[in-house]
Amino acid sequence: MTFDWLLDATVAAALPLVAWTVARSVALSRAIVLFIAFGLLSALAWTRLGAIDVALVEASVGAGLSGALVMSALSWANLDEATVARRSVIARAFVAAAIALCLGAVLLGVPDPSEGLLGDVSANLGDAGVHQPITAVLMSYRGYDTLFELVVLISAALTIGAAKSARLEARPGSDLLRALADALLPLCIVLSAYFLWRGSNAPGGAFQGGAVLAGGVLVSTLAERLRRPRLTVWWIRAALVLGPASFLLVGMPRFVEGAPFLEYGPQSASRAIFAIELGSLVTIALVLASFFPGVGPLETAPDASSERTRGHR
Amino acid sequence: MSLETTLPLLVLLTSLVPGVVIFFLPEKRHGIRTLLNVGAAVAKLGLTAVMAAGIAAGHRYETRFRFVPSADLVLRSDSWALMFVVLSAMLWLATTIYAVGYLEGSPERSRFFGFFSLCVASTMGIALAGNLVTFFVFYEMLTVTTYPLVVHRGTREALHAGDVYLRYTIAGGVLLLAGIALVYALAGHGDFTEGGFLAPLGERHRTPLIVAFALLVAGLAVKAAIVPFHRWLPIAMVAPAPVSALLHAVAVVKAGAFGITRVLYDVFGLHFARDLGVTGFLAIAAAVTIIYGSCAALWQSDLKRRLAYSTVSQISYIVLGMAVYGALSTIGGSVHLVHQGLMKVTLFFCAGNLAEELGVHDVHDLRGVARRMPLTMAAFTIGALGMIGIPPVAGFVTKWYLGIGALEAGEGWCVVVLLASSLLNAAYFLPIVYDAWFAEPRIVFRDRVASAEVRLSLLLPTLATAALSIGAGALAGFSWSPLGWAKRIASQELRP
Amino acid sequence: MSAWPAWTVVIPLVGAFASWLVGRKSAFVAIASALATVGVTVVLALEVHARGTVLHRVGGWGAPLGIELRVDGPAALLLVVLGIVTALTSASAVAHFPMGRRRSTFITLWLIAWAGLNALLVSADLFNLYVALELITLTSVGLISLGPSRESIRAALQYLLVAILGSLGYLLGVALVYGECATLDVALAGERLARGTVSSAAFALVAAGLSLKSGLFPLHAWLPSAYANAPSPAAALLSGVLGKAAFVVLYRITGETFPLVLDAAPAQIVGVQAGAAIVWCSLLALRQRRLKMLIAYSSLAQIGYMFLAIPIGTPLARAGALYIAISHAAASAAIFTATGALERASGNDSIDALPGVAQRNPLTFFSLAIGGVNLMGLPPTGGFIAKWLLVRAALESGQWWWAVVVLVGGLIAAAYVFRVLREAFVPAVPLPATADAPQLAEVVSLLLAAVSLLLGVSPSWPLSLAMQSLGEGP
Amino acid sequence: MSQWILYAASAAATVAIAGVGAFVAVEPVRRLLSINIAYSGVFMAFVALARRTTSGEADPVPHALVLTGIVVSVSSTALALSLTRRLVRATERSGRDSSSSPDEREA
Repeated sequence: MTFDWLLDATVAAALPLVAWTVARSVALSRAIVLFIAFGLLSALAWTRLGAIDVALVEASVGAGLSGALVMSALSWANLDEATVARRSVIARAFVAAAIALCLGAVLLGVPDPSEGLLGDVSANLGDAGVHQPITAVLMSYRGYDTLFELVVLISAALTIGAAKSARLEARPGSDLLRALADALLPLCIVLSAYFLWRGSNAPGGAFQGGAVLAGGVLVSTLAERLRRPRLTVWWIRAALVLGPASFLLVGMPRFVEGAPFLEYGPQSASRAIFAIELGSLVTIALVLASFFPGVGPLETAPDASSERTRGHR
Repeated sequence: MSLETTLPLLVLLTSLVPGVVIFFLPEKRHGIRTLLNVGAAVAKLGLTAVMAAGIAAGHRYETRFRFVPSADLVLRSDSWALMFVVLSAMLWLATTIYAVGYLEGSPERSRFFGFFSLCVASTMGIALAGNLVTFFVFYEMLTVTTYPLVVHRGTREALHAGDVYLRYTIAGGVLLLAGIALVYALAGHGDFTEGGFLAPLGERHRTPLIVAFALLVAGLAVKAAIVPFHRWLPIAMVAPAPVSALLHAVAVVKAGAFGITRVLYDVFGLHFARDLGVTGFLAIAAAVTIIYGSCAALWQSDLKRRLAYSTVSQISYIVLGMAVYGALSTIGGSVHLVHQGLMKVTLFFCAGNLAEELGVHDVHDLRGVARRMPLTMAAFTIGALGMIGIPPVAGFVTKWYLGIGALEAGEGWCVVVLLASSLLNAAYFLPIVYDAWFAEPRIVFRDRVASAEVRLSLLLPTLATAALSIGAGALAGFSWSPLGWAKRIASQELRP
Repeated sequence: MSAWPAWTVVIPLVGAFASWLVGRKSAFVAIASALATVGVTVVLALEVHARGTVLHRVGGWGAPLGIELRVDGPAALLLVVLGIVTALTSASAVAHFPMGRRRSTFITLWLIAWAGLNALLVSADLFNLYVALELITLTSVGLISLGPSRESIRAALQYLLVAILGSLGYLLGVALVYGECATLDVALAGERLARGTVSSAAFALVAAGLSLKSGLFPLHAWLPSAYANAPSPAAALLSGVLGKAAFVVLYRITGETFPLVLDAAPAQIVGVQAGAAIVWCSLLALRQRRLKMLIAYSSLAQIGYMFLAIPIGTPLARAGALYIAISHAAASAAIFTATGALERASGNDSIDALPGVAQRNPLTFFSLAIGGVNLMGLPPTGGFIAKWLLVRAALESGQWWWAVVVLVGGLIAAAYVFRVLREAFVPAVPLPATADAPQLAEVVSLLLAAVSLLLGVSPSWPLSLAMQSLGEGP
Repeated sequence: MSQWILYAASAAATVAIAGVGAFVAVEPVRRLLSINIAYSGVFMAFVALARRTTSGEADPVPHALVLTGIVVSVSSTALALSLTRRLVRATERSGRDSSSSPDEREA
């Protein structure tokens, strides 16, 4: 018990400290590494709080993907600009402390204990079509939110893709990477399928699966084992919107008949949710992969650099 | 959809619709534009005649739309509205014909006539407004639609005049809006009621009511050009003559004076306003304006500026008449609404004729001009005599009623003001008239090109309004004359 | 339970995907889905007008477990008017973007943004509102980044960073509300929230986040460059429609979730911010040399008018704020579309360059003028109705100083609007015959100006919707 | 002291520090880092609040909200980085040849 408490206290204290160091680091590279460390630390905190799903997504998407994205910024960010205002440290610390105190006081002023919506969630699990409460919330009770979340992803991808994607500056393309990719992609596919299947009764689901798949796609594209898909191909575009489209397609027949929007029906609920998760997984994987410059499927024109590297090889 | 409910709207639409249509007409379609303008003006005159006959026969006309909470958009014709409407309709016809001639060959006429019509439509709305909100809607529309007319020429001077005009009128509009909102907040409505509707609130809300009165009257005083809000009027003189005529005789300054009338009689009620102790201030402001305007006019050598200061002074006759308690001065004030319009429009037409035909702007250049343009100067003489108050021109009737009204109310000082103003009027008008007829020309006038002394489209409206100025005075005894109508109004408003 | 609220979201979303799949020839899909969406919103508004608040339980769960869509009178009014403005504005995009990738990206983003907006308007769930807000933010950023210059990208980035910072505050407030009352439903939370520290703090966080997102004084400096550097159709959409999203959320939750907090200090702080925004941003507008910057600052001042509903707090004030939102939507979209058209004709949007171009394109300038009159709050535009309601509400609630602020704001607005309008009367060297504004944009801006006029001339139907949830409707 | 209180306090401190950092930061990437950390703090608050149950089983709704929130914030992070990158490249390009307008080629 004391060990648990000590661990919790350490993690809880470390988080704001790391946050402070990130803000205070002079070198951007250092700030970025600390940022990734923060992500992993918070994943740890979430496992401690019993939020395994969240920890998984944070580790893969939050710390992992965001971290990688920010890391890639190091290759082009203008490091000279990275300045930290030195003078106002004390003032900032003071302001931050004041805000932290107020926020903390308010946060701790909420009623304790409180069941939240735990009871409602469990009571309706039978109708939801899945046994895992979080998947039930994500796909059934609040599936509407998830639909929009996918649309958010897609619109980000759309805007990123609207600018002609530039080539990645340093392209490894080594044999080692290709070998790694060959081994990794099937593994990722299997792993993501596993996450997806597991999601209905244990932590896991489309997001974790999608993140893993995105990683596989990413490595393979980098290693040029996977052709860069073009947006001019209609089925690539279709695959990108498969997630929200499957929400709409699955939800539509009963909605047209007069049932509420996104009501799947008690019999077909679990099948419907699985179909939606499958579609979402494709969308998530493609979109997440597309976030990386020069990798994603949002290349519209043949890129001069790929010819160059191929020739080099 | 009977005539009772649509007639006020039709009166409004006869200038609103042509205004909008004209904007979309190509610049070169002179024929259609003129036809539309004159046709609409004639149609409006016809409709107002129908309305006048109907009201004389005891009908009530009212158009009502749902608008904002506790304030409908109401257009209705009571006696006062009718007086203003008939005046505007008549002068619109005259001014339109005049403007068609005056602006012949100048650019941007679609824009000019479009805004001209909208301006008249706004005036109609002001006249027919049945509550404060409706009044304000059209009052502000008037501000916006007259601006393009003031800056029409686009010169640096015109743009400056436009800026000054806006600064005053928009600020005035803001004060007015504040006052109106205050009235609604206090009373819950703002429907014009004969004898006013605020009196029951007098006990509890004395101070807010005085504030509301001050805001309302200050806002309206800007357009009525009461000192110290008068400065825009002489500067706005740079506009083309028909615009000045419209601004001075019917639209803008009248809107202000008419608004003050409405506030005094139909919102506060003259009796209650006197109890609040606010009419005295208004009367003093009006008196100061009368004297100030007349004095300032003496020093102007530009004819239009002299006329402008004369307007400043004359409009306050209306306000003075309204502010002094008693039926006779109410009659004097309201009849001057019409009389001043007729006389001043005549004078501005004459100034326009002189400028257009001879290029003369300075009063000193007018010596001997009557030989070259006798009809124009005859009209000018009629207008000038009327302004001084010499019978049988209409101005005399006004001054007579104002004078005996002041005596009746025991406000003898007003008579002194009126006499002093008349002397000053004489001092700045008579020399012009005398020199024009009897002095030797100082400059060489251009030769006559057409058969008449000036284009007929300019001359005929001038003569017509001059004739009306005499008619209104000479035939004042009839019940359908402006005076007769004003008596009718006074008997309704000041019913014991 | 009615299906229409869900349809208002589904149709533009399906349209967005369809146009995305169709690719280059997406204009037809766009027109079809725009017409269908406007049609559905009108049907929905009629239903709300006839029967009162319309409810849809997504997934059939209902609050507090699921998400409810509830459309009351104000939401229905916003759905219709903002929908019409959105549809019209996007039509001018066809004139602005040549056929190609930018156009199809614009169309897809625009339809997604519309879906997000409708989702925001119909949603009665605090977290769903957050997701919808973020959807609108991301699509707005996408629309800005379609602009022509590096400045557009800089503006888009700045917009994004500030907007997500604002969402952060909102989300933290939502966390507090959920922690306090274990529900995310706006009305249910309102019933369970007691007056106290937690509810005040939650309101303060939510209000701070949303006012940051709206660009309320003093954190407004980031917004004008976004409006000024976005492509004109996007600028019209942003300042007219999408920029109001955060305010709409605040409007809804102050009514339903935080009615108790309204007379407390946070509401008065918002009021001071709003008043300062009206005066200060109007003054800044007066100083601009570029037309688009001027309108951008004036939009910020108009945001201030809307936020005045919070300190005044009466039903009349709320109706007035709503009316500002819809009339300004039409007016600023008209102005931005007209400006875009004039800019096309003259090559830049400097106020000094206006004289020549205004005389060549009188109708475009005419719609600009009507939009300007709306900004001043003068009749016969919707701006006057809104100003009247606000001034009257301020006086009736005894807080006359807000009335003074509104009126002073109107005065400054008149100063900067006429600074632009007077240029049309300055005689100028005639421009070459090619300097005509695109006709489509001209028509669109006229139609938008007509919407603003219509709102000013016939306000009774919109007002009856606006005041419906407040028990003053039919 | 129960576990959720520890983490809630930690969340408050994180949000405050990172929020101030985000406000003060000048450079976009740094601001982005701070904003991301602040979001993590908010998510932490949600997850901590979910832990107040008596049974020991956490309330799943905040967890689901956080999952959604993470994905949304990754989207905006990616978008922000992409924009920053375009900006840096455009600046470099216009630095190289000031004659051509930066993004013309993208049109």
